[in-house]
Amino acid sequence: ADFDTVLEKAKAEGSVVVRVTNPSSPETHAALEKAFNERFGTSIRIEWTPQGAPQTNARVIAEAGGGTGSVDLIGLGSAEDVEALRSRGLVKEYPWADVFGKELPGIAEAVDEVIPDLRGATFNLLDAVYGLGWNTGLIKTEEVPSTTADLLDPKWNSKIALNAFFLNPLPTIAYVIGQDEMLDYAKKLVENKPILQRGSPVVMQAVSVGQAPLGIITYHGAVAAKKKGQPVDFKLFSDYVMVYQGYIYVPENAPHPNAARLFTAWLTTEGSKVAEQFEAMPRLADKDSEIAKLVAEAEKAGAKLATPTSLEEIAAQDQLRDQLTKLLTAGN
Amino acid sequence: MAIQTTSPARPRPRAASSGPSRLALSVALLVIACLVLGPLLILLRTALTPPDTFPLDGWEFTFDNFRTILASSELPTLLLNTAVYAFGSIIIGLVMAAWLAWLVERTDMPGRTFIRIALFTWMAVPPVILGFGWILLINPGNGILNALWSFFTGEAGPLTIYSMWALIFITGVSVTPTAFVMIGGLFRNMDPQLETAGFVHGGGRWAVARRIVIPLLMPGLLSVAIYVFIAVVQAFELPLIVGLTARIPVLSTRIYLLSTPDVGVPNYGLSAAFGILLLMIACLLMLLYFRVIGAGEKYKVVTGKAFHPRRVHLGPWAVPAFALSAVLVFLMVMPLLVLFWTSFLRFYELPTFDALTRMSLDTYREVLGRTAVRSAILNTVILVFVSSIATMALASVVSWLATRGQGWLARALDVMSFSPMAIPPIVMAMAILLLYLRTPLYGSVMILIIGHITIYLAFATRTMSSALVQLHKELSDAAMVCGAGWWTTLRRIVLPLVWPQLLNGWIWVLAHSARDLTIPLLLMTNKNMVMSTVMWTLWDVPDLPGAAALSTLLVLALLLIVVPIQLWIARASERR
Amino acid sequence: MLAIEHIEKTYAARKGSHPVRALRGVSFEVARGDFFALLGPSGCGKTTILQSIAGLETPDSGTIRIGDRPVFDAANSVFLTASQRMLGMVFQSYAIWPHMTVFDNVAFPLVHGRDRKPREEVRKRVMAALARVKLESFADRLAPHLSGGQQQRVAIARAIVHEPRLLLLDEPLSNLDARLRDTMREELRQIVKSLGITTIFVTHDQVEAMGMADRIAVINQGEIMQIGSPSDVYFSPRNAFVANFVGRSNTITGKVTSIERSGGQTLRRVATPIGEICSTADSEVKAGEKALCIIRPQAFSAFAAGGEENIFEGALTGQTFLGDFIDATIAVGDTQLCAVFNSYDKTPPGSTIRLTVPFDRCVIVPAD
Amino acid sequence: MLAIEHIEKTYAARKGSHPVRALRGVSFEVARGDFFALLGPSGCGKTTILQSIAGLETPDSGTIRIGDRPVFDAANSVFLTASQRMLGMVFQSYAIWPHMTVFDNVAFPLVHGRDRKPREEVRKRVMAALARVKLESFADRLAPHLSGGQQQRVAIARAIVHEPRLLLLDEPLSNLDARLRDTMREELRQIVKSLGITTIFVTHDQVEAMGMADRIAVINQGEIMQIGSPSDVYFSPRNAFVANFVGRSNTITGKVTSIERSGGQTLRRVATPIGEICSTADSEVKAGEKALCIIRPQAFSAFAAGGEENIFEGALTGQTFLGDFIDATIAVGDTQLCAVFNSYDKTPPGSTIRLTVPFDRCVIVPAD
Ligand SMILES: Nc1ncnc2c1ncn2[C@@H]1O[C@H](COP(=O)(O)OP(=O)(O)OP(=O)(O)O)[C@@H](O)[C@H]1O
Ligand SMILES: Nc1ncnc2c1ncn2[C@@H]1O[C@H](COP(=O)(O)OP(=O)(O)OP(=O)(O)O)[C@@H](O)[C@H]1O
Ligand SMILES: [Mg+2]
Ligand SMILES: [Mg+2]
Repeated sequence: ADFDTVLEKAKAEGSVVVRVTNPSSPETHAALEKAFNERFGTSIRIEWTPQGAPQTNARVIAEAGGGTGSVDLIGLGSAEDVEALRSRGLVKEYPWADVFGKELPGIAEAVDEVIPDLRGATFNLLDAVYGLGWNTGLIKTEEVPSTTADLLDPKWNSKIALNAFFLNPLPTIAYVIGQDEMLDYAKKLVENKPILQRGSPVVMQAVSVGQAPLGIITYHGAVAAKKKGQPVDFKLFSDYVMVYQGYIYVPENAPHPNAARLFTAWLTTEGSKVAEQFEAMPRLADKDSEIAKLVAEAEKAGAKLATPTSLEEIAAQDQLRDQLTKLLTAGN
Repeated sequence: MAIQTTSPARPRPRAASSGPSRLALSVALLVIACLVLGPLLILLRTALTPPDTFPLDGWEFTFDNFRTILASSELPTLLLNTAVYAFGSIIIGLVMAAWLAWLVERTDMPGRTFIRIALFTWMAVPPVILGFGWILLINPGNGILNALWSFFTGEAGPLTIYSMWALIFITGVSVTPTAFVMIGGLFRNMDPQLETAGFVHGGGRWAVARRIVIPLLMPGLLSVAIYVFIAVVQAFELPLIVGLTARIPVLSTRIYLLSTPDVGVPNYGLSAAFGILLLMIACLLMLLYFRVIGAGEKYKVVTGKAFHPRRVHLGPWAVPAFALSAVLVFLMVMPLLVLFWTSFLRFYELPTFDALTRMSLDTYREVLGRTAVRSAILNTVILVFVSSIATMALASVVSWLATRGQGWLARALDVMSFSPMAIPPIVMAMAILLLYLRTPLYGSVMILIIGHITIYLAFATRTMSSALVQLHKELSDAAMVCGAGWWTTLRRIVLPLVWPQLLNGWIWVLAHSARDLTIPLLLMTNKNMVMSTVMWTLWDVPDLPGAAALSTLLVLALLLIVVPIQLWIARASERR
Repeated sequence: MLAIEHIEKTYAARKGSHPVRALRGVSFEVARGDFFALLGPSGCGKTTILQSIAGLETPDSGTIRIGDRPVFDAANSVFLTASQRMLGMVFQSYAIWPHMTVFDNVAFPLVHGRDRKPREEVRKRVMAALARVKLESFADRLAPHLSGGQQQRVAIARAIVHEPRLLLLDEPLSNLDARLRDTMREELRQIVKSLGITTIFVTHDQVEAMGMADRIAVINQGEIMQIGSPSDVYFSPRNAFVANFVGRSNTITGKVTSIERSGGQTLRRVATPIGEICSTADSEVKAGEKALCIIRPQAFSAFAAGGEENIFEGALTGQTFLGDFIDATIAVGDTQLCAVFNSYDKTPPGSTIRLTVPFDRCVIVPAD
Repeated sequence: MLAIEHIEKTYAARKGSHPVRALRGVSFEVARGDFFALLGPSGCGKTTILQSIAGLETPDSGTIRIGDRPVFDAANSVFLTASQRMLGMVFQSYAIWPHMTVFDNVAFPLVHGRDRKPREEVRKRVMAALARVKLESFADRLAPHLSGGQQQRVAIARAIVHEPRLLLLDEPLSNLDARLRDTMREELRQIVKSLGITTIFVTHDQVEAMGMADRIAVINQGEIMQIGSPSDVYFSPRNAFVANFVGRSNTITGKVTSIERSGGQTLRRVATPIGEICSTADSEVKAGEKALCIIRPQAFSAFAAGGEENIFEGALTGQTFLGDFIDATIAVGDTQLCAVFNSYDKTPPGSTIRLTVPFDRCVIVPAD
């Protein structure tokens, strides 16, 4: 396949069904669609629907079983999400650089940003960089703890909002310190009676409305909140910088595969810049971005980057997660 | 006169029955089976698949999922918590609903219609969002009520949402409208002479309530208890946001967290296994129900003889009764008010005079400006009307056949229509996806409609059959003797007698269909977006004011339907 | 024991109907231990009166006293609830609780009423009450599995089991067969009399009212027409309504021509289409006024016994065999008179019949 | 028109109760246009028979034919539903629909039944039916806002409005006053006769049964005791039950001492505690057998008319005034005999009474 055939077919296909959680605002969506079509001289409709990768995956798998497909682009998923489809042959490696390299020079680099096991199958659209968020109305900046260990201080008893799904992103620490240590830490943390919320966005919300003065939140979430004027601030921990890559990927049963690939290639290279203008799309690979600088700074100060680097590593954490879930639902 | 003796061995003529014909029963059974059997089979199949695989992925079977659930060392704690939680909230819900229903349906309390309307208003708001309203109200940090308390006393507020009590109370309150719908109509139809006969013979209020009213309402009370029990045991929303932090884990949260992770493929098998266990409990409860209800004659309180509906004259108690009910209803509506407040802000702030100046309609403008919203409105309207009408129509026929028919066919009908209740929503959504994937329905609003009919059938049949059990057989017999067929009898005699019950049930299904997330979320395409999915996307960003504004709009839309209907019901009942 | 003063009740108008004035100033008193019957046509307000006494309807005005205590007083907003009034009642619709057995239904007043009894006592009393209504063997049957008459008897047993001070009976025997009704009538009267229970009894059956009641109130359209002992009401009806309602009557319109006093008796002569009718019964009708002559079918004696009698002659035009008697129609001139014959008498149709009525059996009431 | 053959019905045992054999092989036939009454004590199975005919209960065995068509046949599993049988029915519990107005209740069979009528026709017919039961002015009233008797009349109107071929009436007049009952009786009989509607009528009131029915079936405990014309049943009861149930009777136990034939008549002599009683009525009792002598209170004539008569003498021990007659008890030896006196007769208690009974008024039935 070469670029021109893809473009031609994409034009014929006419639309892309996109299921991604970020970018999320309608303005961003409109701007992206416009910029994309101007770039390639097409009139492809981008049908945005925000939906998490696990749900979309489930659906795509079911549809594949039934021989149909209705989704072109899935995101933002974790490595597991991509792997769930890849292991079923529903996401395959694609010669992105060969096809789009000429037209979109950044593509080869983008392909390589992904953990090695998944290269060619997916792109990293956004890095979820986690740090500590706090409600500026409830807590003074000086008082905000700075390490993950500080969270164990009884002072913060019942004051930290955390993700109920195995305390995400804290398990990433295990990549640095090992699972047993991590579990130990988690046990102590749970003793401190965190406020558990259903998912990271709600943790963000809990901090923002003052339900909890502290919480582990994402950088991009904090930026969006601040932009709206919410009393939230954000900083990285000085011991660990927890990062999850956010992937987008095109399933094999996509109804508009060419348009989807074209759009994906564009989005990960040029498109993300367009999106940046409307909302935070942090990528550590983008060394000039504010977050990249922040992380670099923290790393210089001794923080360790806690992020998975291979599928194997991730799979090894399954046990840990189950244990964490049981820890959270064990009662006292 | 030669009297021939009948030997007991001789087969009884079975065709003979004054109830609906076997044909009608069989057809109804077939329709229900079409709707229900598919999901049930998929549930069973899924429960037996290994973790990490997909329903229908392969032919490998395992009991691992059951083992995971049942072998956990914390199972006793989980079960105990679950039991306390479920029974606590059922009791609160039932008591509040019964109290309100009695006042509203059987007394001359002023403001009855207001109470009735208020009870329905917040039905259209998804529990996650309503639960967040509660968090904003009584979280120990800066809950509004706590803030108020410290404002006046200078001390930290005493309330905390993170406790068993709060969890039970909130859940109890959230099931109250459901319970109200199920038992309100029963009160209304009961022949007051039965009660007054108790008073005349010296029974006090309590004796009459305990020995006469409550036993006579048994079908309704049991129906609602069974329904609410399964619903509460299965629902994870409130236990998750309240119970987890409070360290009161219940079964549903654990299963939910284990089976529906943030990343990767959900563990359907585990959910389904949980569903199977629930289904078994549900069947047991239904058997219990049949045993208790047994001879339906016991509950036939709507008779065609000297039936004089009249209201209890509260006299001096009218005002206190209203005040108490209004307080109860206010308690229930409070989280909604908080959401209402939030919807006028750019982001949530404690209600202060200062914040008052920042109120605007921006959020509404923004929410309504979304392109998705517009098509979602139309889809939602289609979805909620079609599915609620279809559900109630099907449920009416089915429960009439089930209450009037005899033998196993009728019971099978009853159990079958209840069984979808036990299927966890994510499994149900998946089942519907798998079942209708290859049909032209897939991707359209129709598939959501079918999903909702399946889900809400349980509620609707429970509601309708407990109402229909009350009708004395002779009322429909009289119509049959006049030459009317069973359909005419149903339409002209039976349904009009339970009309308010039917309408209330209809509003309930309508509201729940508008707020349900699971089915639309998994089956969402660009063509069948509905309001609840839009709301979810707002919630997930998170955009609290946006979600609040959308909730408010949903509530207002629901009021547009509830108010005229309740006014009409009120007028119709004044005629009686 | 029971005093009702001027109660009024209007059922408010509802859509599609007018207000109904069910009671128009009803007053009466019942002495302790009396057996008082309310007799009146369908829809005259009997049930409404009973329900007002029981506290199940609220009259618009008036007072009701039970014992020395006002239980209802519209002017002073006194209202005792039904359960405070200590009554027994049989409802026209029975109001048997369908979810209970016969035994539980009957036991209710003893178990949950004001005057609770120990278990053994309850059992004894309930079985005694069931025996009185001949339902001992039905104690464990679920109430809806009874026939209509059996349900009615359960209602009776429930009303008497706790020996209430005031017993209200709304057509308690309407679904019983004649023989059972006879027995129940005796039973009821005997229980009530032996325990000194005051009883108000609503019935449409004059035989019942006559046979049981100490006093009868005849009601029409929410007003009391006459109160008196059974024979008062029967023999001296105050108006044509009472005469016709309590037993049947031949009502003959006429005009009082003269009033004569002779031998301590007052003799009224009335000119009627079938000839002059003389009456020595008490009456208030004045000479020259229009009047109705009331003669009961039973008042005729077929054979003249000599003495002061009106005599008519006519042809037998119709006969209906009604079991214990034959209902006969006799044409006297243009007027059809009604008489009863013994069932065993066989009189050929068309025969000429001579009807004799003693003067004191003709009652003269004002025409209105 | 209607033929019932050997139907049986046992209500299955439920928790805490035994099975109830409600019908034990009931058979009878009713000719087209006949007015047939079922008479029997409370709980004898009358309602069950009616419901079986209507198709609302399923007998365990037997057949029921309406017209030429079997509507129920246990052996061949034939069962027509109630709506296919084209009936009119008054339920013992009225079964008035509480959510409808009186008009709508009555209009139902015309609007939703087998034989639908145009609007105008419906209105006319309904109003006519309401007029027959004297409820024209209540047409727009909601059914529960009626008195008990009024509701019963609505039920009657509903049953006759569509002139069904078979009319089933379950105690249709039980809540009506005597006068209204008389009128309704006439009305009903007239409607039914003029339209040739076959009618089955359940009643506990023998006057009603006698006055209206062409034939009567007397039922006891699920079995038919006797079927016959009113006078058959009254004058020639086949057993003591019928004699006592249809009107009251004095039943005197004795033994037939001789049977003589004289002048085309059979004379039975029965030795009884109150002396020898002679009877010329038909009977099957043989000489030497135990027998019951049945004498109705009305059979006594106080004056000897000469001729063939049994004569008893006794003392008047009790009198109950029942309006149209006086119930008198006379002690003849140790036996209490019951007689009726005219209400206007005043007999002092204790007086000696001479009771005369013509031979043909004494019925002899086998003792059992
Ligand atoms: N559903 C039932 N279950 C059990 N027994 C019943 C049921 N219905 C009636 N019976 C019994 O069957 C017998 C006949 O009942 P049915 O109603 O036919 O009597 P009935 O002759 O109409 O009496 P009544 O004059 O009192 O109405 C009664 O003894 C009654 O107790
Ligand atoms: N709830 C009501 N609303 C309006 N009118 C009513 C209501 N109840 C009774 N009535 C009317 O009031 C009048 C008296 O009714 P009530 O029930 O006292 O009559 P009743 O004397 O008991 O008659 P019956 O012998 O037929 O039972 C009737 O004309 C009836 O139609
Ligand atoms: Mg009445
Ligand atoms: Mg009956």
